[in-house]
Parts: sequence; structure tokens; C-alpha cells
Amino acid sequence: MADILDEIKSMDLKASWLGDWEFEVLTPRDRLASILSYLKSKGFKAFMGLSCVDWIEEGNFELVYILQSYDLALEAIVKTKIPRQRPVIESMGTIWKLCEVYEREMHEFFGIEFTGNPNLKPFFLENWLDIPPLRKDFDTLAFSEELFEFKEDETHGIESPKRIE
Amino acid sequence: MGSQDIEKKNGFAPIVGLKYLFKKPHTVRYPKEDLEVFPISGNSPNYRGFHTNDLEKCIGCGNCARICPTDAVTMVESGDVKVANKFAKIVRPVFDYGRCCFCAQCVDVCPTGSLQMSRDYIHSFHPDLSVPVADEPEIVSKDFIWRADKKRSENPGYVRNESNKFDKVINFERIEPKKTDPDKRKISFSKYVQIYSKAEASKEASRCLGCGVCVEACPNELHIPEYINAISKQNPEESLEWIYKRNPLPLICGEVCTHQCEEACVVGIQGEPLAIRWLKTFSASNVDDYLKTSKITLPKFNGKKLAAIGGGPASLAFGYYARLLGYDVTIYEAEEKLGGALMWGIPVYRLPKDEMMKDINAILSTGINVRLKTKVGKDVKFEDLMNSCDAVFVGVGNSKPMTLKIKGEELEGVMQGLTFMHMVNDGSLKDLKGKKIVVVGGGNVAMDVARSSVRLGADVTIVYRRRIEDMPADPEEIEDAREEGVKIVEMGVPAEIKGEKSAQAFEYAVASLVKDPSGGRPKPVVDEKSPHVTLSVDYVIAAIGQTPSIDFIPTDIQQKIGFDGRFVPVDEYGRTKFKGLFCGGDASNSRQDIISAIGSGMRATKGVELYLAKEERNV
Amino acid sequence: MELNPLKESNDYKYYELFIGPNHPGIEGNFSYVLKMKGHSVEEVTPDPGLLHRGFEKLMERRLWTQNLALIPRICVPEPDINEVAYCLGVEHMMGIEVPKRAQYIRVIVLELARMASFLFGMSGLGGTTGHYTSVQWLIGDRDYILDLFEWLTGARVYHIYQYPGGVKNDLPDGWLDKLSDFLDYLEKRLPEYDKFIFQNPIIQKRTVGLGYIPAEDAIENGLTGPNLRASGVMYDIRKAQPYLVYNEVDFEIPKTGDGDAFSRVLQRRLELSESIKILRQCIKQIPQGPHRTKVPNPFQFRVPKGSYYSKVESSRGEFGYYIVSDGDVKPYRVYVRGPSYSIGLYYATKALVGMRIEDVPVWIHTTDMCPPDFDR
Amino acid sequence: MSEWTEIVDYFRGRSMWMLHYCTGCGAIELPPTMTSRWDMERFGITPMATPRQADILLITGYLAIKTLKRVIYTYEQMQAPKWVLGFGSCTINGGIYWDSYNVIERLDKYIPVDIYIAGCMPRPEAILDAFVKLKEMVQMGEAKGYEKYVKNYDWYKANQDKVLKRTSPVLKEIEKVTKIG
Repeated sequence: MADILDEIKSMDLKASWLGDWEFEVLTPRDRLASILSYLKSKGFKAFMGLSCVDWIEEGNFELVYILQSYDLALEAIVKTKIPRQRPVIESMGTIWKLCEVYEREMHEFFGIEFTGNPNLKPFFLENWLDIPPLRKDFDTLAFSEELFEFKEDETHGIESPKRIE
Repeated sequence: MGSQDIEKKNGFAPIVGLKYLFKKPHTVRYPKEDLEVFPISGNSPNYRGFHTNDLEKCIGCGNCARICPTDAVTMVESGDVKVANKFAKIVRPVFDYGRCCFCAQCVDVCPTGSLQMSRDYIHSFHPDLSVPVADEPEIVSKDFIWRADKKRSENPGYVRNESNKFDKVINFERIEPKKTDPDKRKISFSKYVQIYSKAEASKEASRCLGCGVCVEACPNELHIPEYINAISKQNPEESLEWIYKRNPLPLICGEVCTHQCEEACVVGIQGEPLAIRWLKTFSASNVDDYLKTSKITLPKFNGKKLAAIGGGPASLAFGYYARLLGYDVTIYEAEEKLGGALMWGIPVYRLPKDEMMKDINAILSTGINVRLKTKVGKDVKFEDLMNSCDAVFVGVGNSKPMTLKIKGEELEGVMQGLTFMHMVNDGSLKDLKGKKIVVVGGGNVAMDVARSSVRLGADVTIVYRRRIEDMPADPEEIEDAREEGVKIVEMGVPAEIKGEKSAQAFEYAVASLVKDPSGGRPKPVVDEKSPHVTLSVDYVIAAIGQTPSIDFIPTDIQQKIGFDGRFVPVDEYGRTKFKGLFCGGDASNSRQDIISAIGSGMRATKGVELYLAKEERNV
Repeated sequence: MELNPLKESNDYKYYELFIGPNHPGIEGNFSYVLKMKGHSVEEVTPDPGLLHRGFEKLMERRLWTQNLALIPRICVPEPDINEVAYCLGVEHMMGIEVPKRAQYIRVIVLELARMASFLFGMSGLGGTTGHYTSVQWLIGDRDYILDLFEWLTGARVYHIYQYPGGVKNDLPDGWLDKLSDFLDYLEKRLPEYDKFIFQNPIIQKRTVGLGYIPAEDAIENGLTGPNLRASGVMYDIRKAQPYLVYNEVDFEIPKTGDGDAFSRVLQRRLELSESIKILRQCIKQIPQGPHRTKVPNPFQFRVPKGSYYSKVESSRGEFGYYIVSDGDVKPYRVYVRGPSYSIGLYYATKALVGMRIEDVPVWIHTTDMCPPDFDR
Repeated sequence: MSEWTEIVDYFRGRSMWMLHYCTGCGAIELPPTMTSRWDMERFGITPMATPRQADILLITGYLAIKTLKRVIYTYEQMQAPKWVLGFGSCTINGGIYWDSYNVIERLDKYIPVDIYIAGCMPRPEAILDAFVKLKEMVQMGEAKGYEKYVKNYDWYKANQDKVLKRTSPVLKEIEKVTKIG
């Protein structure tokens, strides 16, 4: 089991265990496709999910590919970062066709462009005109207050102590 | 069983269904009958229905409102409730059942346990047909909002029980700072309470619920939840920044504050309160340069001159905050060192002088003038100060001790507590080996005197008029004093000090306690039948309180400001009735502790600013 | 999403229709747009988002423990699985050791939830095949499980019973007896279920041989759980990567192995028997002790910096939570991997092609998909 | 005429068909209510698959914007007299999704609601209780939300359009700051 991690490390990539059954691999974006196909050939045949983390302060989106190997009973979590300013990355639909659905979701929720994905149409949201909602700079409460016309009192009526400043 | 061995049904199978004719019906015929599966009829005994709240037990801390994931709880002022204690607020939670998700997190976090859930859950509403549509949403939503009260408490549902009280569920034990053994510490004047390590501090800070009830208990309303939160994040710098906003003597305060905040702390309802004071010490001692850490930028002098009389915490705080506003402040101190009561009244095992100087030096480095050994009224005339400065702040402490008013008080060996402490602190009293000392009083000064005497080798007895639990001194102090071998005599009313030239025996009467009908502390009463006890002594030290001395102020001004011998009346900004004269410190507040003094100095700064702004407008 | 009108250009050969959201044949509030030719499906377009609530965004705005009120709502039929998956992730990141008793209670809750979910899912199949007795029976029996839950947790559906470090309350007195009474009852009922569901010619005709999924397809398309096992891949997280105390109880992964709709249902039915087995062992083995370990209070609940993907075998497949923390009192990001995602949004577009329209609801129900878990 | 209406209302209340549409999570308590355990057919209420034959529309909890559109279609397809039941916290004041960008806050801004039930989610008993109440209201002629809808159609429509027919971003200021690169 540990061999796979050593092999990945020998490919000059950062990899470490996250738990008993899963490890993470950090890869630059240009090696993403090769590492994913390598892992697929090593038994990580099932594509479990694609997630994205918006690291707004460092200005990156982190794409997280979760793969599963049924033979090794292991999960591989492959992470790559792309700049927030120009969020473009190749579609992994060539490796798993299924991935295109997840990419469509990430496109909708984070505004990431996946080159090579033919179907990046709106998916969950209808008539969405604002910035993608899962980005950190999207304020869901402000949006909700504006669209559904209410005003939330976030102090819960707890008065701040009366101080003479 | 695999899909291949599914057998075919036989033709009589439908007849089997007939047997269900004779079974008890499966249907619960609600509303005619109720569920009968739980120990009680109806829904489950711990059902999470509408809330009930014991309004009198509730202290209005607002934790329920802050934990609510749906923002359903609002604290609303409820004038009709009786409050449980002096720290309780009069706000009570109001629930919006158009939001509530019945998760019971509010019940789990309620420190008093007053908030519970009932088994009631049915409420429906239909808007009246005559209501205009535009008003309808508001009307509907209002109908689902109500204040939780005791109405439903006969039908309790989800209640926090023994097994999930705070102390079983969350990290709850107070982390006591390490202390030196009593045997070791009683022979040395070095500090015996160790400052928290980073891990300890963070762990202790993480007990904080962040409700801020403590803030209102604090005479100077420090940003307590904020700075504790910063410590919990292991960030003492941020923490100090918060503290320094309202307290320029953080380390001193951390060591010797009377910490009323800890009495108010809601964590203390179910366990021991947070060690707020020690946490402050931690962050202050982990920061070297206060001013830099709190990102203070000093403004240019604005040309106005202020004078502060007295070198204690009130004047220091006044000086610091006035300097931040650009005033040129001069502090006049009669003694040779700054610090006032901190310097002379507090023993070094509680407050090492280097720690104290760290705080004071930080303040002085902002550019405040200090004139030591300058007694106002003797070296400088008060009237001159009033004339030469734009405003004068009186921050003097209580220096006139109260006397025992018993026979033999004039004998040698009978001393005042503050005088005694001054002698200990300036080094003129070095050894009391084998001497027998009686300390009269139950305040912190009495403790300081007693414990300092122990350290000088004396055999000490404290005589107090009431019981130990009535003593105004901090419980920790009393506990520590007893550990160090101080004997405490309860209910002893001093009767006489006997001796020829110097005190040789101390006689006290054993009083009986009579309950105070108005609810205050019980009163000690001595009559003819009370037994008298005599102790042989070398010294008798009275530490029963002091009154301020403002003799340097001319009598006509004293009268004008309404000084009654004990107290200078001031408004919330420290203004006296005499124009341009401000007062703070022990002379003008009844609590007479360091944090009140700091607060009074800070508020007086604001008062000065208001006063001078007004002056300018008038010109 | 709008439908395309009939076109003269292709001879009115193709037409489009919605299946769902307002349709008894679909599970939950979700819809497919089917492009039909005659009675066979030519093209399938999923149209999710009808239940989208933005959980992942909402969780970033709330404290770690406040999220526990939100999480069960991600998937309605089996809320406990979400709670446990989230708690496991948080506990792993904080390094909290959960007491043995709490772990056993969690297993009991998970298995009960699995059973409830199976009964619920099966009743849906009854509805789509016109077999309404099964709806009445199975939903009725599921209610007994909800009774058990209600007594244990104080609510019928959204239990909010898990907490990082254990479970909120200990088992009430007499609860375990009641549980074993229920298991006795269910075991008596199971042969009847077999008779009237699995031996029922209608259900057999409608499901046997329908929607065959080969093993390679199932892996390639990210199917998990009973759907994957019904195709012959014997992978169960409870066995392969045992969490909680699944390595202390003895159970088997039943093998059906055809990969058709019938075997998917049968797989669930047989796993229900295994659940009963697990529960019986838990009742016997559950140790005394605390049900909860101490954690920081909710306002100071900080999870160390890092990320973790925690997963739990639900009755639909792998429920995964990818949790990212930046060390603050709120999660930085929580990604929820719903088990129905791949099958509902992707695989259905392939599998339904060529199927007759009346088989579509049956296929959907045999995969037991749950729209809220991919809509989130 | 009025007597006739009273008689009609009486019988209407005895047989109400409920549209089988699960808009939100509250729908999970409907199967137990419909089937053997709680058996709402005792009150003459039974599920119905098509909107045109249904009398009651249940809004079982939150409404995503996308669903709101379908609900309005459905509601308008239903024939009067028709009644709407608001289920649980979400329909009253947003419930647990009060700050969600995709879930509406107050249901009665968009369609008229005849009766609201507290709870998240309401138990079958609470649902039955509301049904009984609704039945009484119908028999008394008090449940006339559908008339309200017709009378105030413009108001409802304007509210609906505000949510459904957006033409510009809702949060304008933020959009300027973070334009996608």
C-alpha cells in the first residue's frame, strides 16, 4: 500500500497520508492529467468527486479530485491550484467521462472554465446573473436580503455593552 | 438467497391475508387516540418541541441567540421579569418558529439550564381573509414569534440531564496556574503564582462562551470576550491589543485585579469561572512592547496642559489616554516612586516591582511629565495648578486610615495596615521573627498584611467581625493565607488593647450574628453575655479601611464639590461640581479597586475633552 | 429548463417530455427531460437544482457545531449518515477519540437508518410498479424505526443526535429491549416481504433483466454502495475501510451479482438481513461507559488546519465529506459527495437510453437515488 | 344561493385531494401520514398525481427558486377551489435556509397560503391537525386563498417576477469589484 505513495514521491510530487485509507497528492496543473491517468492505471479506477476550494487570500482555486481504488481499498486525493484571476484548466473528461458532470457543477459554482468540456451550461441554478455563489466573495446573506426583501438583525438583540469610548 | 431461487407463489397465497382481519389495527387514530409506544402516551418523552424558559432563572446571557444556526432567537428586553442576581440582564430569548429548526443547540448551551424544550409541537395559523395581501407575510411571521416562558414546563421534553451537563460534555475544568508550595512560599517574598504557559492559556481561554456578561461586571468594560478569543487562537499580541484599548496597566491588573468579571462569568454557574485575570497576565507578559503591539500612533501635542495629582493607577490611566488625545500631562506624585497604592500597598509576592514598572514605563514612554516628591499643597499650590493648567485631575488614593476606636489604640505596636505595608515595601521593616501579630479586618489589605508578616517570620492571627465567607477579600487570597499558616478568628469584635507602653495583649469579644432583615450581610452583635478572649501580642495592625485625604484642596472648593470626608461626588465623566476639576481613583468611587481607578481615569479623559471643547466654543 | 416543441422537420418522430418534478414516478423533487421516439427513450437530460439550497455555502457561514443542525437536511431519508460522516471527519482532524459505547451507538443508529432507508426506497418501487400493498406495509414498518429514533433522539426525522466526540444522549432505559423486540418483529415480517415483493410476478416481470449494469461500467461511472455490489463488485466501506466498530461485528456482503434492477433491490433486501445481524451483535456487545468525550465548547470549537475526506457507507452508497479547515471556528469549505450524484446526473443519461418509458421510474427507484443529496 | 354554497362547502371539506408533489424535505413525513400508520384517508384526503384533479397543494418546506417556478405553474394549473398548506418553518420565515441564495424566504409573497404549520418538520399528528383545521375552514367557507390570488394577481405576479425574471445581478456593487478574469 505504501508503495504507491513512494512511487508518486519518486515522480517529484508532494504526497502524504491524510488518514488510514487516504492520501493526498499535490500536483502542478500541467501534470494533473498525467498523474490522474497514472493513478487510474494503478487501480484508482473510480472517480468519486471533484471539489474546489477558493483560497481567496492567496488568490488561488484549489481543485480536488477524489479517486477510489477498490482493489487497494484506498482513496487518492489529487489537488492542484489554479490562479483565481484566470481560472482555466483542461477538462478531465478524457479520462473519466463522468468528470464532465462535476466540472459543469464547478463551472457553475466557482466560474472555472474547463477547456474541452462541451457542456458547461447552467446546471443547478436558473437565470443566475451574479458572481458564482460558492466563491468566498459572494455574500449569500446580502443576496438573500436583497432578493427576498428582508432585513436580518445579526446582533440577535444582544446589545453591545455601553462603553464610554 | 439469490435471484435464481425465487420460488413461484402458490394459488392460496391471497387467503393468508385474511389473518390480518383479526390483528390489532396498525393505524393510530389521531386525534381520537394518541401514540402508545413510549413510556408516556403521545410523542416521545424527550421530544424537541417548543421551548420553555424559566424566566427568573434565565440571566439573559444570549448564548442561545448566538448559537442558533437559524438566527431564530432574539433577545428582547422584558421589564416584567425578576432577575436572579446582580449580573443578570433583563433581556430574554424570543423564538421565531418561522426559523427554528428544533435542533436543541440552544438548550445544550444554556449555562443556567433555564431553557428547555417541551413536548408541545402543534401550532397552526391561517391569515384572516380581510388582511391585505401586502401585510400578510408580516402578520403570519409575527404569529410564529413568541417569548419562551414557563407555560409549557409541565410537559417537559428535551431537557439537559445529568449525563450531558457542561462538565461532562465540554472541556470545563478550570486550569489553575501553578503555585509554589505554601511551605516554600511563606519564607520568601518572590512571586508564587506562575503565569500560564501558552498551551495552558489557550486551553483555559477555550472554555469561554463569549457571551460578554463579564463586560458589564467590569468597572471599565474591557473587551473581555475579544481578548480571550484571541488567546484561544494562541495570539497574545491580538489579545493585548484588545486589552490595551481600555486598560494601560494590563500586567498589574492581571496580577492584582479584584476580578468581578469572574464572579459574573456564566461558566461559573455550572462550574468554576474562567480565570480571566490570569489570562490577562498571560497576554501582557507575553508581549514586550505594548505600544508597538497595539499599534498606537501618538498624536502631536495640541497645546493644552493638564495636571494629574497622585501617581496611582487613576492618574496613570488619565495621563495615558489624555496623551493619546494630544494633551500635555504632568503627574504630581508626593512619594519618590510612581504607582501609589500599587507601589506601597501591595506586597511584592503578589506584584513584583519589575512587572509593575513594565506597565508604568510603557505609559511614560508616550511622553508624560512626572514630578516626583512633589506634594501638592506643600511644594506646589493647588490654586497655581488650577490656574496654569487647562484642567486638573485628582487621582489620589485613600491615605487616611480608619481607626479601631477602642481603648489602647495609642500604644506602641499598634499600627495601621497601610503604614505597615509601606514599611514592608520600602524595606524599613525586615524582620518580625517570633513576633505575635493580630490583624484586624477582612479585606485584601488585611490579607496582604497578614501574609507579609508571615513572610517576615511572624505568627499571625486575623480577627474579623463576621464569618470567613463574609470577608470582602478574594476567596483565593483567604485560601492562600490559610495555607500559609495564618489563623483566622471569626466573629471577633475588638474590645481593648492592653499594655503599658507597647501593646501586650489584645482582647476581643465573640459576637453572635444577627440576620439583616433587609437582606444584607448579617450583623455581628456584642452584648454583656458575649465571652471575651485575650491574645498576647507584639503588634496589632488595623486594616479596616481608609478614607481619602484631599487636604491640599482649599476648604471652600472642598465644600463646593461636596466632599463629605469619604467620597467626592462626580458624574460619569469624572467631572466635579467645580469647573475644570476632575476626580478619579479611590476618592471618587466606592469600589476602590485598581480597575475602577483605571476606568475613572479613562472616563475623566473623555470628560476633559468634552469640557475643553465646550470652553473653546464659549470663547 | 424548457422543452423543445415538436418539429415538422423530423416528421414529429421525436417528442420531449418531463419526468418529474411533479410526478409520482420520480424520487423526490427532481426531473429528467426525456427525448422520446415512440415509447422508447432516445436522450436523457437531467435537470437538477430544484432542491438546491447552497448547503456548502451555508456551512461556511456557521460554526462547526452549528452545522450539525444543517447537515441531516442534506439527505432526508437518511440524516444520520450525514451526521456521522461529518462528525467522523471533524473528529479525525481534531484527533478526538470517541468512547467505545458511543461508537456502538453510532453503529446502531447507522444500521437503523439503513433499514429505514431501505424500507422507504422499496415502498417507492411498490408505488411505481403499482404494488400499493408494499407502500402501506413498508412505510408502516418504517414508522416503528422512527419511533425508536424518536425515543432515542427526540425527533422523528432530523435527529441531530451525533456530536463530535460521541452522541448527545445515552440510550434511554429499556431502549435496547425495544430495539430487539422490533428486530424480532421485523424478522417475522421479512419472509412475508419476500413473498409479496420478491416472489411477486409483477415485480419480477418489471425488474428482472431491466437496466443491466456490468461491473466495469459500474466502476467507471462512479457507482457505489448496493448498486455497485449488485453488479458484482464486492466493495463495502464497512468491510474494506472499517470505521467505528464495524471490525468488531461479524457480517457478510451478500452477493447477488446480476446487475439488473431486480438484483439491486434484492441486494438491499439481503443487506437488511445483515443489518439485523449487526444490530443483534451490537445489542449484545455494547459496553458500558461514557457516551461522549469532552470537546471544546461550541463557540471555541476550532478544528486544526488541514483537510480530510471522511466517508460512510450509506444505504445508497458512499457518502463523503471533504472538509477543509483553516483553523478557525467555522469550516473553510465542506464538500458533500452525495452517493446519487454519479448515477442520477450522469449514468442515468446513458442507462435510460433505449428503455421503455414505463421502465424509467422503475429503474430510477431500483437505483434508490435521492435527489437532495446531489442537489445539496 | 348562500345555503347552496354552505352545502357545497360542507361536502368539499369531506373530500380533499392532495397533490402528490414533494417540494422539499417535509415530504418525508407525508408517506407515513398517507399510509397505514396515520392514514389520512380517514379524513377523505388522498394523494393525487395531477394538479388538475387536486384540491390541496402542499408546500413541504423550503422552495428553491427553480422549484418556485414549478410551484406557481402547478398552482395556476389547479382548479379552484384550491388550498395551499405551508409546511414548517421554511415557508413561514425562511427556516434554516434563511440566508441561502437559492431558497425563498416567505411563501405568501408568491402564492396565497391558507394554513401554516409550525415545526421542522411537522410530525404526522401536526399535519393531521392542520388537515382537520383546513377541513373546518373549508366547511366554514374561510379558506379562500384562491380568490385572494385572483384579486391581487398583480401583487403576487410582481413578487414572483422579482425573483424569477431577474435581468441584472442582484448584488451590483460586488460584481464590479470581482469581475471574473
